[in-house]
Parts: sequence; C-alpha cells; structure tokens
Amino acid sequence: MITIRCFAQVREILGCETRELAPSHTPQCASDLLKAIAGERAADLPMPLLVAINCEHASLTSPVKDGDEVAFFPPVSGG
Amino acid sequence: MITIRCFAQVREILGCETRELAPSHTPQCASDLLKAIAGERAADLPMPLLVAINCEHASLTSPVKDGDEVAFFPPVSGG
Amino acid sequence: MIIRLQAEDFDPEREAQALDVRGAGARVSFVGTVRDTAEDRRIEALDIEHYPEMTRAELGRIGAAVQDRHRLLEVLVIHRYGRLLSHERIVLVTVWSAHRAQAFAGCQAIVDALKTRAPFWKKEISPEGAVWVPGQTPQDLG
Amino acid sequence: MIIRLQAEDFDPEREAQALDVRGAGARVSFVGTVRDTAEDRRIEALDIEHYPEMTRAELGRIGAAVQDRHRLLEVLVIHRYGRLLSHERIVLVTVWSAHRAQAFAGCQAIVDALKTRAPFWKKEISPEGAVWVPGQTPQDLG
Repeated sequence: MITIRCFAQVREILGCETRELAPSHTPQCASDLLKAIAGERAADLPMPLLVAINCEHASLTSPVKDGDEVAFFPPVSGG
Repeated sequence: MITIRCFAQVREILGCETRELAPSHTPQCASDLLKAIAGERAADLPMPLLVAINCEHASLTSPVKDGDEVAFFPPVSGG
Repeated sequence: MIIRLQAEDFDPEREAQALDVRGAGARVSFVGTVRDTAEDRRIEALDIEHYPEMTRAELGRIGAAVQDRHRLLEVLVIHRYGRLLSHERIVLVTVWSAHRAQAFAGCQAIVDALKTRAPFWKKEISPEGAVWVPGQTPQDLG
Repeated sequence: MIIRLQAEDFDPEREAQALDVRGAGARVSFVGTVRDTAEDRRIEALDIEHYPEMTRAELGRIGAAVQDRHRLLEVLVIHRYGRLLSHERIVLVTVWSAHRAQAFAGCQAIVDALKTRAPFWKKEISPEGAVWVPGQTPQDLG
C-alpha cells in the first residue's frame, strides 16, 4: 500500500488527513496519486503544491512505489 | 591643562597611566603630546598606535587644545 | 546536534547551558516569537501544524549540512507546534563555534533553511478570523 | 538601548526577558566566551582592560548607528572587564527586530564594530605566561 498524507490547506480542501491507496501495476508518479485522491478538487489546491516522499522533499513527477509515504502540502513556513 | 591617558602596552611601555600637560602657545596635534611624554621610548611603542580625543577615535595629526583628554593605545579587541 | 519538537515553552539559556560546549568562543542564538501584529491585523495566536516525522528528519539534515559547512561545534534546534499566543517563543536555534563569523553564518543558514524546507504551516488567529501565513518553497525545487 | 559595563557575570536570558520588547518577531543574541585554547596554548584566564568613559561612549555610538541602519527595535550590550577564567562569558549582544534578516545583520554589525572600535584590550594568561591579544584598528582610520 501507499500512504498518502495531506497537510494545511491541502488537508482542509480535500478533507483528507491520511489515506491508503493500493499501488497500480503501471509506473506511478506523485501526481497520479494526487489525481486519484483530489479528482476535480485538484483545481482548488494552492499552487505551488509541494510533495514529499518518505519524509524528503520531492516533486509531482517523482516516481512512487509500494510502501512509500507520499505527502502533499502548500509552501512551508518554519521558524 | 590637557589630560593624557595610556592603555595596555602603551601604558606598560611608558609606565604612565594618566598625566597632565600644560598646552603650548602654538597649535599642537596628538603626536606632539606623544613626543612630550614618550621621548625616545616612542620607538618601542606598538604600531599602529591609536588615538582618541575626548573619547572619540582620532588620529596622531588631530589638533588638541586646552581641556582635551587625549588617549594613546594599541589596536583594540572588544567583544 | 540536538533537535527537539515540542508543544511546551522552553528557556533558551537553560537549554544552551545544559550542552556545555567546550572550545567554543562564540555562541549565536535566534529566538523567533509570535508577533502581535501582521499588516495591521492584531494577532492573538498562531496555530502551528507540522509533519512530525518529516520535520524531525528535515531538521536533522539541515543541521548536519550547516554544522559541516560552517564548522560548528554544536547545534541546538527547538521548534514548538500547536497554539501559541502572541509574544510566545516559537523556535530556538543556537550554534557554537570557535569564531564569531562561523557562528553568525551557521545560525542564519539554519534559520533560513527552516523557513523554506521545514514542514511547518502557520495560521494566524486575529479578531477578523484565521488566515494561513503564506509559505516558502525549497530553493532547490525552484 | 541598554549598555552595561561590569566585572560581574550575567544571565543572558534574564537580561533579555527584562526588556520585554513589543512587536519583535526575531531576537538574535551573541555570547562571547573565553576560549580554553589559542594556537595550542592552554588559556587559563583573560585580563580585560578598558577605557571606561570611552567604552561607554563608543558602545552608545555603535549601538545607535546600527539600530538606525537595521531598524532594530531594541539593543542590549553587556561587556565585562577584569579577570575572566576560561569558559566564562565576556560579552552579550542581543537585538530585537520585526524580521530575522535585520536581527542577524544588526547583531553581527554590533559585534564586528566592538572588535574594531571598542577600547578593550585582552591579555591571555597561560602556563607559559601572559600575552597581549593582537587587536584591530577602526576601519575608517585605515
């Protein structure tokens, strides 16, 4: 399974904090997962949208595989 | 009177912490005072030699007048 | 390197003293606090959300890279989350080095990296309502 | 702006807290301590001599110029003199501003100016004897 986590505005807009998705049999990238969980609401998401895979910054075109944790969130403001 | 103060190596080399000198009747600059108090030991002083007049950084060629406090010291190391 | 994420407040001096770093001539600390106004809105509180597992990993990567680059003897980062009232401390970054230039550069590099890389999100609570603070994007992602 | 010259130690956090600066989002502090080694000599103590009247005046001028240039909300400088043992605190410079970049730049500018303009002289006491620490010259005097 692939674990998907959403934070901040992404969490609010999609109404989704954590979700599990079965990996497809064809190669997938992060944006494929986003389409699967966001559907038409993808248009409402803040841009740029940031992606992390297994707790490291990645991009929407980064490949994902079974067992990965993929997170979607808006630009950050630490400190 | 002109008050002369020496600090750190200048104080140690000249053996002088504070001294009062009567102003001359001709224009004087800081280096004139230094010659008056250091004499031949001026050659032993650390270079560059810094000067302050009335608690502000100045130079050996700065004019001095009656009532001034003139200080001589080596480069500083605050902080 | 010490990284701590916590809801509770902290005492910056006590935390720094507890580390007792030998050989350091310079220590530079940054303390970020909740401001009381933002563009004329009165800020009552800040809600800080984060991604705990990634925050910890990312702060560790940031700290290690900066410690190495600026030859820091020690690095301490404490970042709070949850609801913080105005004037409360949010974050402490303290670094130790032999010389001051490294300490200033290292501390600032960590604080800058926190802003652009650490997965925290802030919502400002004012009498007019709650507003997400615009965030930043890691530089290497453009 | 608070400028203090004293022989006694100080608690950096207590001193900063006592000021309670409103509107500040960022606070940057520099603490300088007596190192325990210098070029392989073991330092036991530092004797700090200063020119009290000028030190006070010069720190005031440095602080005011930097506060103005970097829009600092508040500046605190505490500098000790006399004999300090290794690991003891020498100096604290803490500045407050609305934003972090100003706070870092302002704090570093004050510390840099202290090094080149404030009339302090240091003698390092090691088992081999006492050695004056080479000083610096105000930049505007060349």
